[in-house]
Amino acid sequence: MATISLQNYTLVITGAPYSSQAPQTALSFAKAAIAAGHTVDRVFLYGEGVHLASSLSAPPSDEHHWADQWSRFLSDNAISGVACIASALRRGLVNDSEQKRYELPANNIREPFIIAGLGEWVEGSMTSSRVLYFHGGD
Amino acid sequence: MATISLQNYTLVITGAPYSSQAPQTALSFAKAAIAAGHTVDRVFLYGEGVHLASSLSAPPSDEHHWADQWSRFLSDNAISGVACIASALRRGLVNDSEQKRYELPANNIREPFIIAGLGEWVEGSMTSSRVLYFHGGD
Amino acid sequence: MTEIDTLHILNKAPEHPRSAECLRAIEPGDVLLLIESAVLTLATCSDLQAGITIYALAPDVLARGIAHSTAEASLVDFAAMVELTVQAQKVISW
Amino acid sequence: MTEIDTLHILNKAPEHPRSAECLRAIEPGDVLLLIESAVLTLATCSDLQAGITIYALAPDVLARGIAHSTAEASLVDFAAMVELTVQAQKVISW
Amino acid sequence: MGTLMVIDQPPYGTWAGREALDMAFSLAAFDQPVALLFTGAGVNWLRKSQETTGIGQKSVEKNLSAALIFGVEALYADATACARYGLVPDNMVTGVAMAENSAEVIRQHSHIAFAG
Amino acid sequence: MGTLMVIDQPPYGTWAGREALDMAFSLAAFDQPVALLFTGAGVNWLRKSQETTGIGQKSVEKNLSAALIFGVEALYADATACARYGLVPDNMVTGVAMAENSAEVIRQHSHIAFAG
Repeated sequence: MATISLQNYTLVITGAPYSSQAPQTALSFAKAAIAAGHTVDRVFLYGEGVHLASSLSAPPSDEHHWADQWSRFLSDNAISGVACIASALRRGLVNDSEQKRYELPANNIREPFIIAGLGEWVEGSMTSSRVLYFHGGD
Repeated sequence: MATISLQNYTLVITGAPYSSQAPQTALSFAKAAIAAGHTVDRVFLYGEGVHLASSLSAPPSDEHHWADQWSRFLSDNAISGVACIASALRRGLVNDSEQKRYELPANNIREPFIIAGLGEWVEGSMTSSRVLYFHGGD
Repeated sequence: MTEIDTLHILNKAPEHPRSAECLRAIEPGDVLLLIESAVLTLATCSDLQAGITIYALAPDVLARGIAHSTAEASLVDFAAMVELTVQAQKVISW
Repeated sequence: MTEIDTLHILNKAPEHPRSAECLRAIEPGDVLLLIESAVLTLATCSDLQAGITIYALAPDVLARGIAHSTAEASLVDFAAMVELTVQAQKVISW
Repeated sequence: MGTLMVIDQPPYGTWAGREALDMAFSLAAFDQPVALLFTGAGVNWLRKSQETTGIGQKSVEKNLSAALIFGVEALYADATACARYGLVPDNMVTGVAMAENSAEVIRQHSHIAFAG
Repeated sequence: MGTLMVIDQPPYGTWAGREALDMAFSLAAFDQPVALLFTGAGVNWLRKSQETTGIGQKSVEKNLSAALIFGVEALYADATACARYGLVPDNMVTGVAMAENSAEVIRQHSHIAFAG
């Protein structure tokens, strides 16, 4: 075994669950990184990836529930999960305060995901030792 | 001018707004079809297309609001808009009764869209004189 | 417009594998309508075979700034797109 | 594992234009990791140049039923994928 | 005649093929004529021995093997795409008809729908 | 050095390129070094005279023309892709650098991000 180099990761997910494999690949990667002693600083959802933060996803009971599995993983490991606000608002993902601001009938962000700007991604690019992207497949 | 042949259309949209052009192309097509005297029997949202039925989409004020424009067009012309239930539930689009059934915190289907099964598409294939698909671009 | 056997509606950029599949499937008597990213096919010069009837959706051509590269195609509006779907025996959305 | 210049992570099927771009960009000292639909590249026989170090994510290979066609690549699990990203100076997700 | 669902997207990495299968089964359930054509990377749906536990998705291999039983009229596979991916009858689900010319299969159906 | 955003998807038909531009402008706004590389069908973002009213989307032509002013370090265009699409300096937004070898541009940057 060589000397152990511990990394801290920012993971960016741009593919949606039930359209791409990105959320499931990223989750398996994140679990393996934590298991090896590395740190995941932050998971940033961008573009289609924001759908992973939906509190209303209800897949059939014999399929994996990626939003639920991701949110439990984030909570269990105290990892910040951020959906890009510009991507999210266009695509119908809103939190309580955006619901009020735009006078929408509901909100649908699953805890512990939050909504924030691209500055969170910029900070990840500046401070994490590794930034990895998980894109859609088409 | 040749003899006028009036058609009745089922339009199937499989591309999401703010990811593909499918909803905007389909809307311009539907308006032109109505203007020419044809009938649109039904608009069926499938796959990624179900996001067009979201009541929570809030694009910037200087961009088109495709979900709002589509729902007004459907209401004004008394056209049935149906989001496939299997596609919708996975992707976090639910109505009041699905919210109760799956004990979800909210519902987010924009009127007049409804949620129903693939049988609506099958019926369209059987009864409309033209079935047109509007897919995503990637 | 005369009657059309199959109207092929293509919305994919030339790089998309479905674009080549579509162009291969066109037969005499068919018509090709380019919409969305597929109008970029007109800017490549080389991807379109001679002898097929080609239309392109004008709003999509204008959006891509390629109105000067459309000699191979007739530009149509949405009203004409509707009429093409009426005239066609069969419509395939690629 | 020794140090890697650039780790190229490819998740696109061989038909996707980004697949060819990725394969063209690989240099000596780089490593290619095939994940998701990109593992199908191993089943095509012809798309991969000789002389590059190739890994493929085992769960994706098994899902596609192509475990018998992977002579060109070493199968890895997610723990090894993490280790590859640690060893690499730079990671590109195509 | 009838509907042809065309699947040209690879398995598991995108959802479009899976949802196109649902469309085909739905037509069959309503006794409507329907066939499937696999082409491009989509032919990989037809490979035997898909073990999907590790990626957390259900395999569609059983559904495809049962397609003819459930009323799908034919499973066509584009011969060129199969050759490209090393697919031969021995390593494919049973009941697949090789199509030397998929454009011809498309011409034989009155209603064509692609997977997304 | 710095970040290279790579845009290989065509304009307007998908949203990925537009959102990649937002990422680049965001890095620039935080004074982080960033450049853009357009390749494949993505080079069509760089064409002059995009009139998008008819498709109900905002043109990005002005944003691209202003990219260098707002702190984006360079706009690279893959020369092969430009040739394929008939793009020459005369019909492109100003300030674009032709890249004869985009792999080389990619090697010169430490952080690479694709448009979706």
